[in-house]
Amino acid sequence: MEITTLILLLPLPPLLAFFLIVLFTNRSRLLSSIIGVGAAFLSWLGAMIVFINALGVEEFGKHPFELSIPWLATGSTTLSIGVMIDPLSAVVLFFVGWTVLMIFLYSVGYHNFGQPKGDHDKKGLPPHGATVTDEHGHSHTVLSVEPMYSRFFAFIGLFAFGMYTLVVSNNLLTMFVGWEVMGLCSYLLIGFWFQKPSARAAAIKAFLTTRVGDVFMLIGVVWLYSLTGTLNFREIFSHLDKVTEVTSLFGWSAAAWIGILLFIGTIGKSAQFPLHVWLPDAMEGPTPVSAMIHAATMVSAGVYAMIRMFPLFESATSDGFNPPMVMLMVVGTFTALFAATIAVAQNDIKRVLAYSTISQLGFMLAALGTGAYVAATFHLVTHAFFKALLFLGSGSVIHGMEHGVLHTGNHHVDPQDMYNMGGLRKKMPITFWTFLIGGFALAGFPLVTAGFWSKDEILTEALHGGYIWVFGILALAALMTAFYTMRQITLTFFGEPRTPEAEHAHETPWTMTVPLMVLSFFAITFGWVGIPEHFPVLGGIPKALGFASNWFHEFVISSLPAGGGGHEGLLRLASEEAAAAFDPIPLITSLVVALGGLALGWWYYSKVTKVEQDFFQIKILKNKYYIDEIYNGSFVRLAGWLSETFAVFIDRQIIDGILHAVASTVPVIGSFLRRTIDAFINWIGDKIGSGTNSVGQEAKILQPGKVQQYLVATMALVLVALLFFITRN
Amino acid sequence: MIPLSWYLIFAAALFSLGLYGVLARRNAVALLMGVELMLNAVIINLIAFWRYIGFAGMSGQAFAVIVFAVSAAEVAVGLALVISIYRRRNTVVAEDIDMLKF
Amino acid sequence: MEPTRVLSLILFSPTLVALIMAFLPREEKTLLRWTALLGSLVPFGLTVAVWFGFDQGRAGFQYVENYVWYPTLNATYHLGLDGLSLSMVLLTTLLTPIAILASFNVEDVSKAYSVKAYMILFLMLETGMLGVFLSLDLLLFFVFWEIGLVPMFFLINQWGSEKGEREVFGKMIPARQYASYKFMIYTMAGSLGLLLAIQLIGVAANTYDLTKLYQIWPSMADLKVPFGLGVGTIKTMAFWAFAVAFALKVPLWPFHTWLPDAHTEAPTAGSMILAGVLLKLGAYGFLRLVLPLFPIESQTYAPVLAFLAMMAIVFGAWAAYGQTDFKRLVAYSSVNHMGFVVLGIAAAAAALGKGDDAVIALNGAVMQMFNHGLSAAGMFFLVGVIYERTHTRNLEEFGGLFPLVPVYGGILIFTSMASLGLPGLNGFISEFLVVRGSWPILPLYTALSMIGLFFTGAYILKGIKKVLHGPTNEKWIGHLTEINPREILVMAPLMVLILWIGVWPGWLLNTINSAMLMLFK
Amino acid sequence: MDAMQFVFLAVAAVTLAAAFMVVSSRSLIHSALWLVLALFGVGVVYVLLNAGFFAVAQVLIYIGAIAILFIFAVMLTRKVMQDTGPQQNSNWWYAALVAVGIFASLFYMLNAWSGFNTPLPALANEAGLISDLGLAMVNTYLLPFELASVLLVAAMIGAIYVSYTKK
Repeated sequence: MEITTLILLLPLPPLLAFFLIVLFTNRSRLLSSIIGVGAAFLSWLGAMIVFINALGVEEFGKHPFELSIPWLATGSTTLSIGVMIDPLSAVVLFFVGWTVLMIFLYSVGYHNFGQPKGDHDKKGLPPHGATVTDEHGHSHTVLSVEPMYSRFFAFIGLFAFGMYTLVVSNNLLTMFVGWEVMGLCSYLLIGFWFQKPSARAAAIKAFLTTRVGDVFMLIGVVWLYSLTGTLNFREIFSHLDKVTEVTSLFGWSAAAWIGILLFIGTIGKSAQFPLHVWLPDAMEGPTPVSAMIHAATMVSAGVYAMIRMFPLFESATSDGFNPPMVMLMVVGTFTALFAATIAVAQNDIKRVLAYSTISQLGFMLAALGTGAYVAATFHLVTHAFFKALLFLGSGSVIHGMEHGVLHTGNHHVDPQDMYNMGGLRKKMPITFWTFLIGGFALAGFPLVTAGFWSKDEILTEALHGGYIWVFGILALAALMTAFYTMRQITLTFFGEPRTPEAEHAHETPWTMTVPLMVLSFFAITFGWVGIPEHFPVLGGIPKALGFASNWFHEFVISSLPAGGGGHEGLLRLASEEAAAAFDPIPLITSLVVALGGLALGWWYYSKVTKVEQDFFQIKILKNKYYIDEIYNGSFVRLAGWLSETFAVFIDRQIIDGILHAVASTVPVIGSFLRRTIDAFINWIGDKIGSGTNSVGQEAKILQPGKVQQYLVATMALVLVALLFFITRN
Repeated sequence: MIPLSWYLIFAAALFSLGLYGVLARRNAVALLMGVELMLNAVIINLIAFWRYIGFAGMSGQAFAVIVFAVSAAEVAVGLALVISIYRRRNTVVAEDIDMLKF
Repeated sequence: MEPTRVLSLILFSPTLVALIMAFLPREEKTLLRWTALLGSLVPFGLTVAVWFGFDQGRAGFQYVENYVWYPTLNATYHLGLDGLSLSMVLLTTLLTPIAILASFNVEDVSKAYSVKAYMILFLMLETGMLGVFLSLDLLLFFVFWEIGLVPMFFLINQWGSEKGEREVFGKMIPARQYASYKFMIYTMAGSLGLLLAIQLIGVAANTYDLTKLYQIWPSMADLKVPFGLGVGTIKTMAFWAFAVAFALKVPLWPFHTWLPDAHTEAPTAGSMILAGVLLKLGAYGFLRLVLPLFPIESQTYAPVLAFLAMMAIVFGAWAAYGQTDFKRLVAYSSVNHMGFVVLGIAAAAAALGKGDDAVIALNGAVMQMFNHGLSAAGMFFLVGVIYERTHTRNLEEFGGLFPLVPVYGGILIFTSMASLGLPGLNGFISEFLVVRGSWPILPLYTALSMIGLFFTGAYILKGIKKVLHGPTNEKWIGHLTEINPREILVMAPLMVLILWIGVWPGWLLNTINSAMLMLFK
Repeated sequence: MDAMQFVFLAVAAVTLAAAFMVVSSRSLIHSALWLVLALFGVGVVYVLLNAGFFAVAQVLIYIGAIAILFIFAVMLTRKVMQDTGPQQNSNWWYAALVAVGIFASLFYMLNAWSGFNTPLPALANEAGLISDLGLAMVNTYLLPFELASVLLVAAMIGAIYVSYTKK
């Protein structure tokens, strides 16, 4: 099989699984999960084959795997779509393959496969647990299987299809298709427990908030298409002059505006300020979904799209000013700090991670804004691994806690509140160790974890680019990251159990712990492929072992069409990045913020046992700077007024009012005519009518109704006619 | 040697007798018999003309066949109507069937 | 050589079936329904045959039939197909059997307005609609244009929803009566100008034949002008007469208020055909008559059209979002979606014959016509399905029905997503093409239309939220039954096409594209 | 007066007499029987005119079917129409006048026609007459012939429908 055919087939197994489950196997839990996980496995297998093949190609960036087919007839031209794997998409494919497979496997355990059916479980609500009686006659409550188990696998199958499509696309259009399919899936999955009003609202919020961005992105795509006549990435990048030469509003080039429009799409999808509000609410969905949305797929997709379109951003420079890049940098940097501050004050274990994700995505975008193409990619990949790990780990914790809740039967205890936990390290050792690895990776624990290497690279690049303020803010954000991570770990796993539920928590089944272990492997090792060449001691190890030093950098950078577009900026960037020499300042900063933050967190929260003692329960942070309230008060209410009052008023009162007024003149005219002219005409008509009537009355005697009389008359007439003819001759 | 005139006069006489039957009989069935006589007169005319004038072609006979069919149809429908009226109104007197009067 | 009378056969076979049905007894409802269904499959089969026999590469009209009709007026019975009309004919002949199948549960409302009458009216309606798409003669076009109104009037007036009243002139009248009169009178008012303009053209050019008019009329410089008006003025007036008539039908803001009433009050299948095909007549009129006959005027007034289209998109979406009546919500979505059609047409008008942008916009517009036909028909049907079971359309009275009717829910979400324009389903292709085509030509209006695109998402999700999601409304438990096989059979072809066009639009788009290239390049 | 003329005159006299009885007989059954005789006489006239097919058809269709039909009809409707009452309606007298007048004027008109006394042309080939008719029926006069059959079917259905009583 041609490798391009394989790439083309990559997204299909999950899609097929979706249709199979929806149409045929939705009644069988076993079959559905086998199909779902099997499809994820097939795609994973394909992804790995493609990835390994990609590693074997010399100068892969210049000769990517690509396949195009004509799709849409557009006037005299045709729009082609197709698939492409270049170094960038290869590494993305790598982490997507792994995380997706792990999330699928994890879902089997998370949704309690093999457990009994709950007595009162309803479709559209989380399972409440089932009462079982063991062989000794004791009845107790255990976790019950998710009532919509099969449907879940169908949905995440479609989700995986969306992500694979997005990654393997060679053009913006199919990328947008994957992007939107994921949007739909996130809507369906966040609203998975749709009977909960909060889940329903969160689903709609997610879809609509991202749609704000999508609408702008659509304009960006369309504009790009109309200027270059193609949506194929490589073709766009070789025709960038067509975009940069056009001047638009404010004298900025079209490239700048298109970049900004596309970036607004990413703001929505990757939950950057000010469109970040949907992501924390998206925690209403089941945990594997959160992992899907946050790590493996959706939010990564936004950043991936930005990295993908990087040459376009780069080309937007005019007079030394690059509007979209600056916007990337400002929004990213601000979001990184902004979200980190909120994360500190959250008590819901998943919400902390949600804000952490927003913050980390801000890191990537800021990095991209400073031109650190590889650093952003690197952080994207490592973040995907450790954030998936953390989400799945938190799901495991919640699952363990739910076990405790069922045991005590006290359903008022929120199994997601960290202040209800504590001391879980003994109850759930595997979860603890893997969560610790993920947390340390997120905090950037030096040397060992992947997060350290990628974050360090971002800081280095920021400093090198001369953006001191970016460097400073990001460093502060990194400090807070380490702090709230340690806060989370401490509150959850250390100390003594603060509730009886935590005391009865339980380790989760192997289908959940195995993915945790696999992901923690990558959360550590994946950082090692990107150790900078000039890093003291460690930088030389790969070379000594016979590998390319800083392999990741060399591999990914070749995705950029260096010289291909003939654009100086790119050339400068590529050479500069390669030559980034070692600088101790960022390294020391990373060390300080990571270790300092972790230490601070440990020092402070090992003493805190009650929520009242927590200094960081600051009202404004806890309420997320009241942004939801502001939006509800302004945009949502405005939309409601516009639609429910204004539009309906215009239709019903103004337009229909005019219509009715016009229509009402007709009866007026009509009745006037009826009284005047019609009266006269009627008089004549009546006379004619009555005259006819009286004549008829007289003449009716001629109509006896007897056939033979008629016939006699007829024949008499015939006779007369005959006689007439006779006499005429 | 019979001249054409004989046949024509014969037919005219038959026709007039039939006509009288149609015009004068009270019973609807008898009325239909009169119609039959008239139709027969017509057929005699057609065949006579064919024999004497249009002998080369078959038009006369063809027309006669059509008239046969028409008369058969007429009798069938006519008698059916008579029976039907008889069932509903219990009469076969043509004069009594005068619902169409003013 | 192509068979020459196949178009007449397509056009009149529904009428023939209706004639046959006129002789069937009124009591045999099952027989009547099946006769109508099988009869309406005949034109569909013929259309599919024509589709495969159609030569995309050939310029001009195919399967042409041309006979003299009124020699004194120079009016002809002239039928013909190109890619544009072919796709619309396919849509019509496809939707009619589906709508008839959807109305298998219609019952007699009175002795005169029986199932028999219903089915006959439906078939007559099909002939009317097909006639508009097939005729190549202005007078013939007008005749069929008006014929379509009559059956629809009776369908709404007699089989419309039973509940609801509207206050007019201080009196309360049944809502379906209000809606049917509004529909009829409003459209007739628009047709008046159309008829006058057609007469004017016919008298001036001494022919009603479109193929000839395409050559003569746009460049005609000396008219026998009454009242000493200039040629330009007359042409502008004729242009507006055409445009208003078609805008009413599309419907374009602010002529749209008949639509929510008519759609809401019409019987389910009636709404399906109204939204699916009747609205397309207006857009088709723009494409077939306005753009080719009035290229200069179209270009001059394209911004006005674009403005109105933008208003239709935005206000349609807002108004849809503001509804509490499920069917009204879907009805306003038609205003919203058809706005995109007109936006594409306006963009093409502004840049007619100047490169690919206009052609792409037109492609998008025609695709949108087809796609909206599928998804709106599906949506109306689904609303009908739930209305029939619950006897309410009020969104507040539903809620959490998904666990009760999972299959229905899945189908509803699927169709809603098509309507929302989810990539991978048909709506996206056409919206993308329209936006792609109009952005370089009319950037401001396109950008403002995006507000409407956003609210499209909002109202669709509102519909799903209120019907399927949320806590289950206890009163429907045990009363709400799942969608039945016949209803699934109605939706199946629509859903297959929605997905098929979304994934592989080429089979349809190539035909449209080549037609647009020939017509407007 | 040759033999043929004699035969003709005899037959005509019988036929006309029978026809007269048809329209004047008080008993309808008698009328019907007289009708049979009259029709038979007409059949003989066909023979004289060398139209053998029609003679046969006359016997088969008129006498065999139609006349029998009449007899049935008469029997079915006997109850209300006894032979006792007047069989002619009140204006039979005008009817007679009209009939006689028509006959007279017809006779007068025919007399004025030049071809009135056309002599009998010789028969060219007697054998082919019926087959000629058959060929003409399926060639030249196919359409009228088919129409006649349609008419008969329609009449049959109509007759059944009209006389059918719903239970």
